[in-house]
Amino acid sequence: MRHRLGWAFVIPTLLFLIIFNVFPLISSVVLGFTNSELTGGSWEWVGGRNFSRVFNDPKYAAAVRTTVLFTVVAVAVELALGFILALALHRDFRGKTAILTLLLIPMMLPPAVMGIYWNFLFDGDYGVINQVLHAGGLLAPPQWRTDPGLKLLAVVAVDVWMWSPFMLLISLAGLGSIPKHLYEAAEIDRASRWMVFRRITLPLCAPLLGLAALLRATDALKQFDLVMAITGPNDASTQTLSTLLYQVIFSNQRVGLGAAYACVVLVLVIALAIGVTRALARMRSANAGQAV
Amino acid sequence: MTFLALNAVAKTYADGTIAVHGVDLAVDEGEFVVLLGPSGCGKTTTLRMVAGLERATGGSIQLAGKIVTDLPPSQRDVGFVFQFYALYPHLTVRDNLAFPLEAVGVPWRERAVRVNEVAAAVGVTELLSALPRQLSGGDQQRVSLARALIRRPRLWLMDEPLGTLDAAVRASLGAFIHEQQRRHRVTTLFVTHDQEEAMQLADRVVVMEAGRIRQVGTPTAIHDAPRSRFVAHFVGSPGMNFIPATRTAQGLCLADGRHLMIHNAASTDVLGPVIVGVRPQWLQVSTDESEKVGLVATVVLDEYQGDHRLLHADAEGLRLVARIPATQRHALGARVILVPHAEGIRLFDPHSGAAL
Amino acid sequence: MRGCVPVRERFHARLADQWEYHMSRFVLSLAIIFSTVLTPAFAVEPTPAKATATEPLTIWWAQWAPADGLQQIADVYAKETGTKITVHQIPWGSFQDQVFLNFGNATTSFDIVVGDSQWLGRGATRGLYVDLTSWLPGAIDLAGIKPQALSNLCEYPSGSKHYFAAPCETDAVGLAYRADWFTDPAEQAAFLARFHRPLAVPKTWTEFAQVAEFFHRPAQNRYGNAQLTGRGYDAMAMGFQQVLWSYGGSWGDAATYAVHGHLDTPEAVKALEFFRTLTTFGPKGATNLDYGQVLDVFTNGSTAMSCTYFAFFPTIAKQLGPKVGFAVMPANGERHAISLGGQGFSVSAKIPVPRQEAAKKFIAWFNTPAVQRQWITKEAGFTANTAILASAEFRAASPYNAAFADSLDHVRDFWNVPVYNELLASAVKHLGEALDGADAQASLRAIADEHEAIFEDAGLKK
Amino acid sequence: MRFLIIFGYALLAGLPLGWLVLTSLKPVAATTSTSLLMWPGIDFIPTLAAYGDLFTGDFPRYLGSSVVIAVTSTIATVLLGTACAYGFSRFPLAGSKDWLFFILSTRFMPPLAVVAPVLVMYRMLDLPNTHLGLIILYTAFNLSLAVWLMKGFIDDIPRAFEEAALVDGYTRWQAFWRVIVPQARTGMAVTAVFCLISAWNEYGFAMTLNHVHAVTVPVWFAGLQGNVQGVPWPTIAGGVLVFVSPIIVFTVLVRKHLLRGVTFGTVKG
Repeated sequence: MRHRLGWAFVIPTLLFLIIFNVFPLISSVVLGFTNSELTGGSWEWVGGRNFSRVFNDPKYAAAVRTTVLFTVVAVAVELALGFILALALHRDFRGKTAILTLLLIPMMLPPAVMGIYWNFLFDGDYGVINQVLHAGGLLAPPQWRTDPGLKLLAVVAVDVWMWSPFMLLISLAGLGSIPKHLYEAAEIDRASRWMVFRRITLPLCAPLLGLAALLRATDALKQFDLVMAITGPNDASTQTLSTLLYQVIFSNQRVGLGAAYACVVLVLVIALAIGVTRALARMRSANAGQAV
Repeated sequence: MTFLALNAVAKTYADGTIAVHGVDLAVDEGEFVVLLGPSGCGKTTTLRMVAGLERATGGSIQLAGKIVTDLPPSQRDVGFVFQFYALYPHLTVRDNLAFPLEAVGVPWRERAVRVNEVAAAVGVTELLSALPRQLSGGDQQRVSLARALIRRPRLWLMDEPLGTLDAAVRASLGAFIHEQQRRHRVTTLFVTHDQEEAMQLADRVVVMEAGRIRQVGTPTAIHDAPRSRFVAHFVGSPGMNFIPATRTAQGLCLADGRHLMIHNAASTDVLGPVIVGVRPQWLQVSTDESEKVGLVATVVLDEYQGDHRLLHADAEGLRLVARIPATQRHALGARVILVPHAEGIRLFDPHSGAAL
Repeated sequence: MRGCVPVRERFHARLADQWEYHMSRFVLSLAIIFSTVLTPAFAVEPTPAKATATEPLTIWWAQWAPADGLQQIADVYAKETGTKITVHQIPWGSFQDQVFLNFGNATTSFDIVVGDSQWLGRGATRGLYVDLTSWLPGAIDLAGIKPQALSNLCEYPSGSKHYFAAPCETDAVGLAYRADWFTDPAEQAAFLARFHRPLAVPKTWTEFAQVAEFFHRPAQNRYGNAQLTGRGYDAMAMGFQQVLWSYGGSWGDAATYAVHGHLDTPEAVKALEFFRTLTTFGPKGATNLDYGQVLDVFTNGSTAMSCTYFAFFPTIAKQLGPKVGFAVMPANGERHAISLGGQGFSVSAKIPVPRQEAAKKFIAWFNTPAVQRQWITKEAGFTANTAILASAEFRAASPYNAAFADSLDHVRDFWNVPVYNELLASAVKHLGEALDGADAQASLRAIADEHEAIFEDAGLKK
Repeated sequence: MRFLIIFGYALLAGLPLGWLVLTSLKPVAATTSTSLLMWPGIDFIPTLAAYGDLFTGDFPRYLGSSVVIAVTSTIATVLLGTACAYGFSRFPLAGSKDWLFFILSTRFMPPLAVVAPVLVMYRMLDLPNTHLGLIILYTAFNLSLAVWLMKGFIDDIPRAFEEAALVDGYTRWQAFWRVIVPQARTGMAVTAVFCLISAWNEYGFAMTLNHVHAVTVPVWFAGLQGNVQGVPWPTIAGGVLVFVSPIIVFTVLVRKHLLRGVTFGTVKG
């Protein structure tokens, strides 16, 4: 009786998610075996041809490389920067709340829109970044939007601007959760500041930082908005999995082939998602333990 | 020989609250000194100033002949045992014990040897590979003690190390600390709010109240010769009974005309109002209505304690506690006469509370 | 149960005092939000109308000046016939994606699309465009239309006389140059001293490169030239292919769909290397300039020459006035090839037949000589009408009209097969890599490989 | 040193936002000038023309679409999510852990990986280019966040409150509506803000499913960037400011709960 009532509370949500999440997932697999096109019309079964194309496609391998490179670099820089900022912001001072709130704003902003704006800042000709660099004495400032070595870096830079605050926020929580008396004990034990950092601060923050990195990584693997805004979907040095999917499905109008690509992407994402959900569950139970 | 000297050590916090008002204290080498007092009396702050975890805002601290007032904890050669253990939660017991050695650069091999030594001494050898959260509270405090021991500091500082443990563990661990201290002859400053613990462990007890030292002395002296009403009440369980009286040539006279005590000899002491202090064990309970000396009171509560009883009685608004043999029974509401033993009577000034 | 009493009290207090108050405020604020927001949001949405002759038509085109002109012409039509026509403009960057996304719906949101020439194959073979083969010759005087424009903009396959579009905007790439710099005596003297010939508007690519190099002075914030190199849609392909053809390469054999031997020949490699050299005489970011940016760097006065579509020239002329001159794109010896631009009217096959008929009526009207004469007066309204193009009146009407009329004889186009979009994406991507520094031959070979695979996959390759 | 790091970063991170304000006040020509124009009044004449263009143009319509879609989906998400979180928080449902994992995992789906089948499905249901289409998708997308966040908040509400109500004769359902929902108001507000921001900022689905009607602001901005006749940067800058200002306000409002929001309610800040 009680249980039936409990199910009544959760079933609308579960149904909703099954219809609009699970069903598309399954149909994605089905679509992957067809040659259907964006413009509709007739389609036929093509067996595993789409899938074999995905695996033989150098574009796909390149997109995987770009996506992974982007994710690793962006998350690492964000983590380091966020943690350093958290160390600086950890102690109380006047106006801390205000400045912290200010620092956190970029992560709440719409990436698609801010990407367009950053594109404006990056412009080699009239962009303010290069104007400042030029005024600062750099005669040939870097070409953020056209130099193949810098294009991905430009996307990383905007991602870092947007998401370092996220790492800052989580790092602050990590630092705040370390009991003060551990630092006192270490002081009594004559540990140097470096040893305190290496043996106490870092390892005790590690679980939260790991969680933060995982959460960001799942986001970064989906990177789409910024790349679309800064270089467009069809640039060899910035094509990520998501923009490749866009290219195949919308520009090339090959829905069936795109679905096959999507399936392969999904396998990767689901593997990662499982890791993240596990980590979150661990965090939740660890926190519950602390509360008791 | 004085090993630790506190000279007018004071602490005023940034917000103006004064935690410690100029404390003077001299501790001899190898001595076990307990700082005793109610919470908020400044005893922990004093201890933390000795450790260097808190900066003294006045006075000076001398340790082994050296002024250490402004030195960081790492340069004072002290061991500190925290109330909440302060074990590093992500390190095993072994790594926790090795931590202070690692910090001062003791080579790896020697670390292992010393960790094993100290673990054996403290009795945590089987726990070396465990993480702190897998241990009981008592074991955690044992490890914490071992960690304070391992570097062989010349001064042990303990901040209510037994405060969070349950009674049985508390007693055995208390004895253990005592034994370790005696064996290593480490000078020890120990903070507690539990007067029994203080009596049990201390060579000397320092009673503190409101940021000041009220009395320093051996446990016996503190118990038997309290120098103030505060000390008299705080030490002993339950604390001393206080009865307002007037001292006349005949003895101690109560408001209702009865006497608490009749002098047999002429006294040259100052006469006038006093506060009479009597510990519960020095109060005899009599049902003999003809008794001329003593307070008339009504029994309000009888607490059975196993080997004795604590009889609470009300004498016209004055609540008194007497310790009586377990066999002696009194009905609630019964009229009794509480007769103090002459030997147990202490007199205090009604205004300053100082012993007379 | 001891704890229950205060809890219950609090609970009842909450119920009595706050619950209804908060609930009513919540509902009220919701109502306000929705009433202020829904009104504009839904009011402006066009409502799909029923199929009657006089109901309004919708045309989709890219967002640029010619579309404004078309709207003005359409307003004239509305006055004459009572059929209201709305030209909906979509930014170039997403024009293609939006049109084909919309074609996937059961009914399209537009009746007519002014579709890019490359789209013809897709529109024709996927049943998206109405087949105009039987209607067009009777409705429009085809003999009076420039044959290059007709075959490239209206027929699929080109030259087959199967029509899937009617002429709308005819366009080609042209050369805009800073006349004031070219006529500056000091510049002329310096140029003569350096290259031993007088400074003049380049007629060949070699001359073009010399002039570009000559004017390229980054320290003075002055640059030689701007080419179409954007990666968004087709700019890169349009910019490069004219050099490719002029140097003797090509995208492939239109009969056999062989690409190797056409696109990866030494001539083609030379063309790409030359194209890359041109970008080194360009403004910052010259290796990635989309249509808008090519326009920007020229109109802001920093670049000597810019190669882009005539459709943008009215904007240039307006902003730079007499400082600017216009010419036909350079040739390379005998070879002279210019990228075709422009779009034709195609009727959506996914609208009811009466609406299709109404759409055709407008298209026929638009192509009458009288309307064409109005059309050329609109900003960037370019016609394919041979008589008008040849008239002295047209050639003199603007500083760029003569060059436009002369350019049409040399226009060629990218593939317009159904899989053109994949070919385009592949080409743009690898050409981009080459401009970014990759080996030209490797890039061309990669395109050739991918193009042949795409043809093979599409069943076109013979 | 500390302050150098903090203020150095704040300056670097804040400058783009400052430049945004400046850009919105510039005349169009000044935005593509190749020299550094920094000081209003000296380097350029500040003007509000961009805002004028913005509000006389199509922007209000796109903003309206964004508001309708974000607000409606947020309300739906919070209601569904709260009920679901309550169910999982208070009833020992079979496999509840697995269900919660399933719910969470939907959050990690890349939009572009499911957009093709969604498009196909939507075409069957006639949902492309409608407000409803995006409302449904955003609701589905944000539900996981709502369920996890709300579960954290509801777990914090003592059961005694409902038990008191049940003892007083309320049904479970009434107890939920009249005890839990009011108690969880803060949580619902915080959840709503996160869902709202997420829906407000979304681009992938919005661009591919709604390109004709019900176009949201990010899609419109992206289109402006593809303008071949010069990008109207002051208008974009002004529009961006107008578009992100509610987000900035909300960020300030929920700053205490930000940590909870970004960690799905697992870490309580």
